[in-house]
Amino acid sequence: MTEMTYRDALNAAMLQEMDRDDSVFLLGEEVAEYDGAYKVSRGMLERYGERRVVDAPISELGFAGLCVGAAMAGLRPVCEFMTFNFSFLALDQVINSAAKMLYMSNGQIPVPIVFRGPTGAALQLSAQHSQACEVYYAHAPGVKLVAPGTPADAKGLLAAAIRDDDPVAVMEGELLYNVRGEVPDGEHVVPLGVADLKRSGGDVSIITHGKMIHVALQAAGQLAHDGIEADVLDLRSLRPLDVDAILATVARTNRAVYLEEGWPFAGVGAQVASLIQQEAFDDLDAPVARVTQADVPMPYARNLEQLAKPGAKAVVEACRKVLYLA
Amino acid sequence: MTEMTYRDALNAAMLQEMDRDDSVFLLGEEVAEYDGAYKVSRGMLERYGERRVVDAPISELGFAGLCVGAAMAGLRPVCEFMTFNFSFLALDQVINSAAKMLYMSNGQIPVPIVFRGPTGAALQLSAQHSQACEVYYAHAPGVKLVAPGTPADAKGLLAAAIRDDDPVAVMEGELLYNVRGEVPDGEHVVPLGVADLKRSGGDVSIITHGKMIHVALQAAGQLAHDGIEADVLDLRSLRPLDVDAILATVARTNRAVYLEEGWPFAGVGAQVASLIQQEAFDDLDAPVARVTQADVPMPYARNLEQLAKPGAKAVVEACRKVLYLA
Amino acid sequence: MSSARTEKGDAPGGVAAPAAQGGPGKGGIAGFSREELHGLLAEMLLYRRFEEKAEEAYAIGKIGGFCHLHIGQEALAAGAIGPLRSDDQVITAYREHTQAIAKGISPRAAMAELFGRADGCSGGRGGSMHLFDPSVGFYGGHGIVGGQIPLGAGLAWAIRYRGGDQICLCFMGDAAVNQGAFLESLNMSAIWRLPIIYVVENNGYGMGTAFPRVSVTEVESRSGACGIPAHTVDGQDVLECYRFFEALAEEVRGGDGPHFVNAVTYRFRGHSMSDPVAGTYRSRKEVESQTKERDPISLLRDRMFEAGLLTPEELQAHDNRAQELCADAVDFAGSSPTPDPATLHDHVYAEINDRGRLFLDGRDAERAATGGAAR
Amino acid sequence: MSSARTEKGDAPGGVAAPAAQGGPGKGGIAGFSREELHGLLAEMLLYRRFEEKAEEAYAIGKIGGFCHLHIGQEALAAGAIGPLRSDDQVITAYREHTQAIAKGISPRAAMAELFGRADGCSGGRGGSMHLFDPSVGFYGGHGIVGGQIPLGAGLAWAIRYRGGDQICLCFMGDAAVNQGAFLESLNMSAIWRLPIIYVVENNGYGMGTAFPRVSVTEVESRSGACGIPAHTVDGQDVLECYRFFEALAEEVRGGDGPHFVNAVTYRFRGHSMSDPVAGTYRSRKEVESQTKERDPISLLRDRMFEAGLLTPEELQAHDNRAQELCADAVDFAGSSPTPDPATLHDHVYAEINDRGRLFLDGRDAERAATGGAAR
Ligand SMILES: Cc1ncc(C[n+]2csc(CCOP(=O)(O)OP(=O)(O)O)c2C)c(N)n1
Ligand SMILES: Cc1ncc(C[n+]2csc(CCOP(=O)(O)OP(=O)(O)O)c2C)c(N)n1
Ligand SMILES: [Mg+2]
Ligand SMILES: [Mg+2]
Repeated sequence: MTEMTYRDALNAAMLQEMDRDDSVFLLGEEVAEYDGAYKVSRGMLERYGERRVVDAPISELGFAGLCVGAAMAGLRPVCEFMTFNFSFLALDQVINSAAKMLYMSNGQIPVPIVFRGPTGAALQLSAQHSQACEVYYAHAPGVKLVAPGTPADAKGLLAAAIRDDDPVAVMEGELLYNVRGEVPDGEHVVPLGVADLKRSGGDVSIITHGKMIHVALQAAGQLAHDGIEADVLDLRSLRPLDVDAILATVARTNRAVYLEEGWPFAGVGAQVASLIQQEAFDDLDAPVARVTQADVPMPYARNLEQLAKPGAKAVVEACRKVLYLA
Repeated sequence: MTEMTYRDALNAAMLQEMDRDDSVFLLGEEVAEYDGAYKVSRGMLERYGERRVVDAPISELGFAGLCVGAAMAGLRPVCEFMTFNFSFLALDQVINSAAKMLYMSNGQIPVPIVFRGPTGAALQLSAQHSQACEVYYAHAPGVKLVAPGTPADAKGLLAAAIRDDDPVAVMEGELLYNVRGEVPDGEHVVPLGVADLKRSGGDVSIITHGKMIHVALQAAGQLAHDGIEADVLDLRSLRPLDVDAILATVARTNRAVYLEEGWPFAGVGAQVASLIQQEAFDDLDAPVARVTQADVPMPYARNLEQLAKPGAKAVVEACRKVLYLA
Repeated sequence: MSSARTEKGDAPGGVAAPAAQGGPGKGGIAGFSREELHGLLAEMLLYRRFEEKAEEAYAIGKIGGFCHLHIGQEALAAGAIGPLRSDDQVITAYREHTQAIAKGISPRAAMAELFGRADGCSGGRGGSMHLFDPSVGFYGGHGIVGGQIPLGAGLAWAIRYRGGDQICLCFMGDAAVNQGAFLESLNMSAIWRLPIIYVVENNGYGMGTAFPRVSVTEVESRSGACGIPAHTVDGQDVLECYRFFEALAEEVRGGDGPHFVNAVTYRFRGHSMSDPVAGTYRSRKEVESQTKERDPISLLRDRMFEAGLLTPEELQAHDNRAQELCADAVDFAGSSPTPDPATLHDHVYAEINDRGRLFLDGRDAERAATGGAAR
Repeated sequence: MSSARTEKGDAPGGVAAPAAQGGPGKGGIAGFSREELHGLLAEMLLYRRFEEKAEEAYAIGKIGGFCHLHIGQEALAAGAIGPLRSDDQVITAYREHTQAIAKGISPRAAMAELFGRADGCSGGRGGSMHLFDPSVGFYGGHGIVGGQIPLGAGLAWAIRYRGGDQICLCFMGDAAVNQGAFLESLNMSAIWRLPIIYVVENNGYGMGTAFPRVSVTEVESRSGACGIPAHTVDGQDVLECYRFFEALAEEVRGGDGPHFVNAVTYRFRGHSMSDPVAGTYRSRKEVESQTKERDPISLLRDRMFEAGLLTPEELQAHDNRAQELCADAVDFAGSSPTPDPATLHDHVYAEINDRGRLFLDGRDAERAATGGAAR
């Protein structure tokens, strides 16, 4: 184990995979000479050269499509979006090419590509730069999606994503890049589709993914002061979805809150709530509650932004509500 | 009342609105000289001339953005996507410009635009041409979304969408264009946000939208043979969402099935199921069931396509299941 | 020449298309030997008959969905793909039946795909717009206008990345040059000097829109902005096309970077089977004069007649062979089984993990309940 | 000249910038009168001081998020926007503070927006990248590279649709010409002959990427593909810019269709406040020589000195005035209230219908429960 930042853990995963497989390359805006807009690819140009670490023009649709094409030919591109906000421009290639290619070709053309970059809000970046993009990717069959919340998961999930033969979106968090944590040395791969119980409580289940696990843990800490012990289940992977783990925590607590950074309408929490009530109806002592971003584009002003973002307080309230303590 | 096709009803709505307001214009691929790929704009070029009925190059991102810009300047564009499948290319302008502009500008710049065209599958058009696109639009605050299922609603909802000062996506159905029905003569406007109980039963609620209402009614007919009377609630509008109507039918039947054309992960049905269990938990005698497209890209082969599409049989089964008859 | 078919076609027999003989044999035209000329004629006849069979089958409901015929544009399939190596790559839009055949997909596998059958080159999942066979270097068949352009750049990227000497040929329609993906892809190809030839099959229309209505410049002026050399060829003259692409392919193979070709052609049918051949957007007269005067097959045939290199009997023999092959393809397609319903969820994902649910439609849950593996 | 500010600025006072006097007064330079020259100098000083204040405020956390300074590029705000009519329209990217001020947003309203305050020109909702005031013809402030390009075409479309004689000026960075939206928008502008001038503020870099690394052609060669005339101007020479845009605006206003301008400039600071001024992508030496030799303010100042049209005292007076205005703007911003939390859901929608729930976060339900209207 070594303590390192989430940023360095992602870097370590790319090094791990690029060292072992020459077909892996990194392409995106500013990833090479500039070491990445968020320095995730620091040192990679020097290590692998221009052939494998490539600065792209600001052409999201084009370079995402180019990477998909390279993957169709059997390479394993890691396509970095400076942030997923910009990937709306590329969504046609993600959905219509990457996600559907294997199926349309009857299994002849796998697309082993990784799309990665930060999703969701950082600090005061305003509406166009602060959007959680999970739903736009997870809705379509053919894409897998992971959202690591810790340095260890960042390394392990990105490595697994690169090795996977399907398109995998790896959604990171700008505000996570500086978070430090213990990361296993040497080869570290976290299989897709396995949730992680980040805290074991038993009174109520806070289910979440990505950077929100930190908010969930904070809320759980606050609840503990009042003698309420929460499970915090980090899905880590949205597709495949670890349904067994979801059902297990709900079976134990009979109460669930889904916390996510994104908007409510047809959010990830809608899917999870729909699934829980479908498959664990009799386990539920209260409706599944949801905590999301306010249903507004992200405002710039600090006070409004804080209000719009889902915070520990809202999670605590939701937990109390499903415990009928509110 | 006049009997007409859904196609002609849409045409009538555009005529109604373009006659009364010079700031309304229609722009899209093949809408003018060719009368529309699906002939929805038949005769409009002749009636309004090239200024107001405009053939666009195949540049979805560009022409959607151009229409948004025109709306920022106070015009009321009707921006036709030949099908919404192609609008993935334009999604950046829909989400990052149209949906967020009013908010970012603090209310100074409304974007009174309509995006319209068919969504979802027709017959054997294969994966890239057969996708239900509702979620990609409804997820983002700032956009409204309607999905008319009948000729009368097509006229009334499109008219309301054009008059609305916000971006409204009007999602039609290629397979609906030839459907005939009674349409009110003269000015006809159906307010957004008002669901319509297309069938009143009382035993179970089938909730749906768009072209799936016909499948729902078919299923309800089959259920009636077995003495089961279903409510069929047509949401018509996904944003605003008529929550009162949803809760009312569930309060009456205590059992709900959401039927949609799209994929399951974070689909519209996930949102509605999540909402019902949240707000009508105690009304529910069974978990809300969902019927969706199979979680696969749409296959071409007729037999596979039939299997992938949600049909009356699956709806009947889901209804029986929530009635504990299966 | 036309080596793709004889090398890679798995149709029974295959058109007799002898390999290029390098330079004009005696009695040839414009440097093509008699055998080469016959080969090209036979190829184009095959394409024509194939499309006519598709047209028939569509009319009686054997083929569904959208079906875009290449009739009138065959010289580009024969003349641009013909000179390629079997390990070169082709990617294109949805008007691709004959291009797929030219690259080596058998008429049988192509027709079975149009019929939506299990023996189709995409197992019946793709249909007319999505023919695939990477084993012969054919990468589809794409339905989003312009969508294949960045993908083509990616195929070329992979060639360069691996240090290969293959090239990628990326077709598009004239209307596709107005898609942003066009600019982005050409620019990337230029800065990275990718081994790719972009070919616009400039048939003058995108559906019902004449090109000059959506562009004030000519097609050939579109690539210069990115620094990619442009060329214009007569897309109805298969001999011109063949020699041109043969030479250009070698230049690009040799490291000359991307090139752009405006191939002037004409669409003899409606945009798709559901669209009229003529209408407000183009006159019947225009179509008639084009089909009469600019049919690539007639043009070659007449030149061969004039040069005394073709007899009516030989022509008939080629046509009979083409018709046989296509009739056989239809028979094959008609008797191929429909895809197994149990495979509905196959090939959504290549890798099925041990844990977690990939499908949210209840399929995984069902499998688990019935005792199968999680999936 | 610089009429935008004096006509529309609501800052107390405003820079003394007399209206253009049409032709060279005696003692002018290159056809500009003494008053005009002083007006331009004063404007540019204002822009510079404004950005420096923003820089300071950012450093102490008064401004958050991304903040992209225009320092070094001021001649384009003064020289391209200055000649516009007040009812002409400007739209641009995120490096837009000085452009907003040039078009008539007061330094107060701009600074308050950077501070995220209620009196900001976007009510504190937009921030640095999203300044708006349609009442002065300023349509933002857009954060997606290239996103404003089709929007600008739409503004121009609306002008033409209504038969107006305004024009739209659409700015972008050099890196934006690689976005597909660029091609699509230029092409549409050309076919519909829209009254728009596209201006590339070619500062040589997109973040840390030098333009030649992402293009094999020069910026000015990008519009020809769509048939739009291209021009190159020295973006550091405010006089050249002013005369050029003055003339071009009238041509476009007169129905000449779209034009494209490559304005060569330089970014004196890092890409945004969080980025280094120099680094692996450009040398400190390069930056130093540019700031020393190509500062648009120094260039004008020195010419005026040389021509005897400016005294050190006058310069100081202009600068004092600029500093006063900016200090006032900072004071104003600092004392403006933060936005009212109760307005969080305001302006998501313009029209609130009578029925149905627009917000799915419980807000509507809450309102209903507390007895308010559905919303
Ligand atoms: C992005 C997108 N927009 C629209 C369509 C509908 N469409 C299919 S083909 C076509 C015309 C394309 O014309 P062109 O590129 O010239 O090719 P051709 O059909 O002439 O071979 C259109 C508009 C589509 N498939 N994709
Ligand atoms: C679509 C998109 N991709 C990436 C970014 C991140 N980004 C912001 S500015 C920028 C560089 C733009 O450079 P240029 O257009 O030359 O403008 P300049 O900053 O030099 O004024 C990048 C890559 C973005 N905002 N939008
Ligand atoms: Mg064409
Ligand atoms: Mg720049």
